[in-house]
Amino acid sequence: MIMSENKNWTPKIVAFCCNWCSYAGADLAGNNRLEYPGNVKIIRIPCSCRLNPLFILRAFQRGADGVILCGCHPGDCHYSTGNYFARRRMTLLFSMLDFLGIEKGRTRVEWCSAAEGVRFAGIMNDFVKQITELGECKKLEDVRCKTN
Amino acid sequence: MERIGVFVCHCGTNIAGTVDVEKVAEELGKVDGVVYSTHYTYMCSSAGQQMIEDHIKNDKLTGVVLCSCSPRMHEKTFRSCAERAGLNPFKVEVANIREQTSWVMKDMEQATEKAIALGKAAIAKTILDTPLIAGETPMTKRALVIGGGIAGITAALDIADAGFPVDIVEKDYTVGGKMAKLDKTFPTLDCASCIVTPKMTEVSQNPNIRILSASEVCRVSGYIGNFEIDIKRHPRYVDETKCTGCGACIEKCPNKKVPNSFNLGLNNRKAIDIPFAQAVPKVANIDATYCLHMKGLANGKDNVCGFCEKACAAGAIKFDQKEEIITEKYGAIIVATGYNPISLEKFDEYAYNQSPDVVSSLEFERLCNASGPTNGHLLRPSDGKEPKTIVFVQCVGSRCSADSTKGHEYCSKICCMYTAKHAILTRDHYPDTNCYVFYIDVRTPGKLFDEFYRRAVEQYGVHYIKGQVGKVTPQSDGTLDVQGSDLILNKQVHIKADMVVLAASIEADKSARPLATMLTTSMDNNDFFLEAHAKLRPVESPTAGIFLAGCCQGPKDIPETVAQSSGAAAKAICLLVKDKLKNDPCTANPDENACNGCGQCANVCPYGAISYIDKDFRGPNRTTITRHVSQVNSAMCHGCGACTVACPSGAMDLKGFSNKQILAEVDSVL
Amino acid sequence: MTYSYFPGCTLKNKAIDLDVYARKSAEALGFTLEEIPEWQCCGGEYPMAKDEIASKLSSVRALANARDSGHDLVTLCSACYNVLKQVNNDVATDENVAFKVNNYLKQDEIEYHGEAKVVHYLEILRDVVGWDKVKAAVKKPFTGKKIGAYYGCLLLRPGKVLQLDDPENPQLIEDFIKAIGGTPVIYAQRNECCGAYTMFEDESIPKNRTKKILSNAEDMGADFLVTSCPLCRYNLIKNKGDSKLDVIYFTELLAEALGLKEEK
Amino acid sequence: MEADLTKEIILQKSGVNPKKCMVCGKCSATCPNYDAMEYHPHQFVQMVENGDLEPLLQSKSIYACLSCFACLERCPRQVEPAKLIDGVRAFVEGQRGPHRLDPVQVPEHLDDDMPQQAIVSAFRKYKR
Repeated sequence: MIMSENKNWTPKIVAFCCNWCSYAGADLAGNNRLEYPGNVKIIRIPCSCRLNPLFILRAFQRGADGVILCGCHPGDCHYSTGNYFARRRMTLLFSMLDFLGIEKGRTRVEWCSAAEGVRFAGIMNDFVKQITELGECKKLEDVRCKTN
Repeated sequence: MERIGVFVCHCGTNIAGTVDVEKVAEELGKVDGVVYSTHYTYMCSSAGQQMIEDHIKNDKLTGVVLCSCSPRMHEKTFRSCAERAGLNPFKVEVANIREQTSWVMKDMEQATEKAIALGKAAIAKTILDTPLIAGETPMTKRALVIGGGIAGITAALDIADAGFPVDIVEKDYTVGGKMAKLDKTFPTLDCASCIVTPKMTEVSQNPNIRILSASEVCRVSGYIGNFEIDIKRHPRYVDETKCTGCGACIEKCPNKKVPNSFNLGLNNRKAIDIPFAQAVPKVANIDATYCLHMKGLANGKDNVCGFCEKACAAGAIKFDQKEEIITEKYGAIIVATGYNPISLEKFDEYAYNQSPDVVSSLEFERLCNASGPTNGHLLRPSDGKEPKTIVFVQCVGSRCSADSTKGHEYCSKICCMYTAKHAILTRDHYPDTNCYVFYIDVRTPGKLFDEFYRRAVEQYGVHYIKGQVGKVTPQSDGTLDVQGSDLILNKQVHIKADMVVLAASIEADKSARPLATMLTTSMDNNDFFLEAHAKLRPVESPTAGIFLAGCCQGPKDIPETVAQSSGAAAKAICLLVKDKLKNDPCTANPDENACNGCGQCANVCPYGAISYIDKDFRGPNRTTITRHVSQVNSAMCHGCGACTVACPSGAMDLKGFSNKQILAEVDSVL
Repeated sequence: MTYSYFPGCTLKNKAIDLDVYARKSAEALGFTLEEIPEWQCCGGEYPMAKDEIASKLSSVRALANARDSGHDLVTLCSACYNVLKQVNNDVATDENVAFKVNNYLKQDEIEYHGEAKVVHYLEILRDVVGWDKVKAAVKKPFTGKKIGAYYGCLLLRPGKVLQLDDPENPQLIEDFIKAIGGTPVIYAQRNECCGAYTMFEDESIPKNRTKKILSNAEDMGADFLVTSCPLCRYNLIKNKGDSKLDVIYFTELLAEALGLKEEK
Repeated sequence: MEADLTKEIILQKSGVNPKKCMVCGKCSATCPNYDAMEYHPHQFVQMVENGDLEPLLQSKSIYACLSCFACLERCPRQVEPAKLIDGVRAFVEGQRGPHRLDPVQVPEHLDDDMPQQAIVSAFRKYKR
């Protein structure tokens, strides 16, 4: 386990949530006042298949420590097949990231329905814990991306 | 230069209790492009909305960012508020600082930090927002129903009742479908003809409905509201407009040896015939492969037979009728292509090919039907004698494993019930005929269904045997040795039967897959049409403007079919009442200059919204270059964005969620 | 057209008719059967257990031999056909079996991965010669004879592997009967097992099975039966009891129809 | 030997997954030698799945299978009961000391017309 030298360090996490299931699941977590850390910043996309792998690379370049994609459960996609595309694309991307030295634990795909507030908060707590244990991610950080 | 206004909502204490709203407004006010930033107790209140409107006007805002509750809650509210103030509604973004910030945290410092980050992301996105205008497409106020069974009939009647013209395309010579062939219906045992034929008549008399029988859809173009369909009208060699259905021609026709497809080949018809007495349209048709005159014509003789032509007082016989293609425009399409029983060729352990007394359930239905080949007397096809022992076999071709080469994986749903019906009817009319039913499970979920099955056992004394039939051996005396297993008694049994009735699996009509390809709509592995959402949109196909009714979507019984058909009709009516269709402007948008026409985007599009055109571009030195480029039909696009990621050249983008916008959001939250 | 030929244990001995008439008819119909060298018995019964490797080796050797000769491997006996084709399928589709088999074969410096094609003699008549050509070559047709095809179990099943014909509604031997001028009699028990494998275990089993098959065929009006399996033929004749039905190899009928029988 | 291990060996040998069985009884309906068996094809599948193996290992039913593949062909779920019965038989033969069919017993079964095939296959079925 790598512990950060910076005592005040907390992980930076980007969560991409599809509009129909997981974003609504996140709202439900809020409605039920289920806590998860503020490190998680949610970005709304219409469907998990909208997630261009470049967005994830950009997040790591900007200094994110973990990126998670949440979509509808397989078979429940609002657009029928979007989450299947997302799953395949992410499988490829994650193995490439692993090759680049970004640990597999820093990226994740989760399915979460609009009714699964508890699950959403659980996933986020777990993911934040996992990233905290993995420590800071500097491998892809690129100052050029941070200054513009 | 963008001029953004930021409005931070307290939501009473819901937000302000955890988030330092004052600080959020202050920090966001410093962001480049923000010209005004404030906070207020309730932004969604009329006072709050008025405040936003005023600032849009007074500060000449080009974009508005709300830091408030979830966009799923009030995005619409604030967008219409902006529209009232003359700002394009798509220049409004909402940062979710309630459900996803104040409500999931207790620490004020952290919550404030997160609220600021989300606010910055929303600002970054708003700056890159382009004003979007929802496009409009005109609506063709006419519906097409493909298939004229009970599903198609019900849907057509409902749509016609709402005042819209409907065309029914039916590939058979009459509407009515499978239901018109049935004898009785479960669990009420009311006569199928008595309930379906009045519906058929209604269809034929409704001024809003046109029946195109002996016809098939052969080309589809267009999209929701504006489908253009080519319909192939097969020749029936009888002028539909002149034929009165009197039947004089049939009487005179000398060729009696034509397999009667309406009776599933159980008896013969004449070369010219009307499918059955209540057929709609009640028009004769000539089977060209059997008609003596037509065969003569093929051999260069035009003087053979021709008795029908002479007999027809209306002059309706048209030996020279040709196939014809008509093109029509429709706003909505209802698919109701129905089902067929699986071919029993491959299941010859039941000796279906060896003995005429081994029949499918649908054939049994005809044998019981008063308009069938035996006039409703249950007689064996081989020798016309009353059967004394009948064995029913369930699940023939249903519930097979996925790697099976013969059958289908699904349960056909209706066989348990119609077999109970067949056994009850048999025992009711012929009390000394024994009925045995071999079953794997008896599946009777439905109103009064299990009661019906129990009645077969308890009141009518039908013998239910838990097990299957392994071999049927026809004997020379006309009986059938049925070898089966009785799993409860742990015995192999042999039943000397007079008839065996096979509950053949339901399968999608063969025309369904080519039709789905034409309609660019999805199918499952079993060739059943896929619904847009299994639970919430069960009567719509994923392709806009196409609706599903009946067994084309999966096995179902008559009440379910009728319910789904009315549902599909209601959905179609919702569409047809509109004069214009407003589209969601957040659709995919290809950059023609960057597109290389590779086809990846069309491959992943679930809606068939992407097509390609050859377009001229200006090349160097005043040349013209023709390139193959992608085009998105915004009326069909649902805005999922699958294509944007598939595009290798980055030419495809999504309005409202563009690559630049999402990247800007990523940059701002980190 | 030349084929590699695997006669099998019985055809050189007790079922010599099946072999001799097949060769004669083949020549008359324009193809040659070339017996593969040093063939060993296929084992008579397909070893179903996944870990029975050694008992598949003799089949694999014959298959490798046929592959090296460059011809398809023809069999006449239903059992040989069944065993060779199933073993061939195992080696071609089951990596584990292929690995272990090739381990054994290393000693003989052979490597085999299911490249050979196994065909039945009847398949050649159907797919290569064609029934029309057979019909044209017939000199003494079996006109008026009602002949029942007895497929038994080994020629058709498992259908997924053998793919010779529809296992429940086969037409192959019926078409053969039509080609030699006879009238095929369809009877349901034609593709049910005669039980001969259990003759050492319990003699009543093959007896009962035979009775069922013959009485069904007789009941449906057959004058005699035709088969390609020596074991079925032996069993059906031995246990026929008071049935009048004779059981004849298909090659014998073919030779007779082609007018070659006397030349034996 | 532990019942679990025996079950595992039999499943491995046969390559059969008895969980695929939907208990329709088609195998037992189709079996041409049903009456000669104490335990029937569908029971083999269920008993192996339940680990109820001892009765099967003791039963003569394992030699009553004709290897005719009828159940295997007609099973709608592709369970292939024949392979399972043969798996049990092969297991029993593997555990047995002497051969079930002693070569010295063979001549008493022979007659002039018996094809070699019969003897060869008998040895295959009853050997170790």
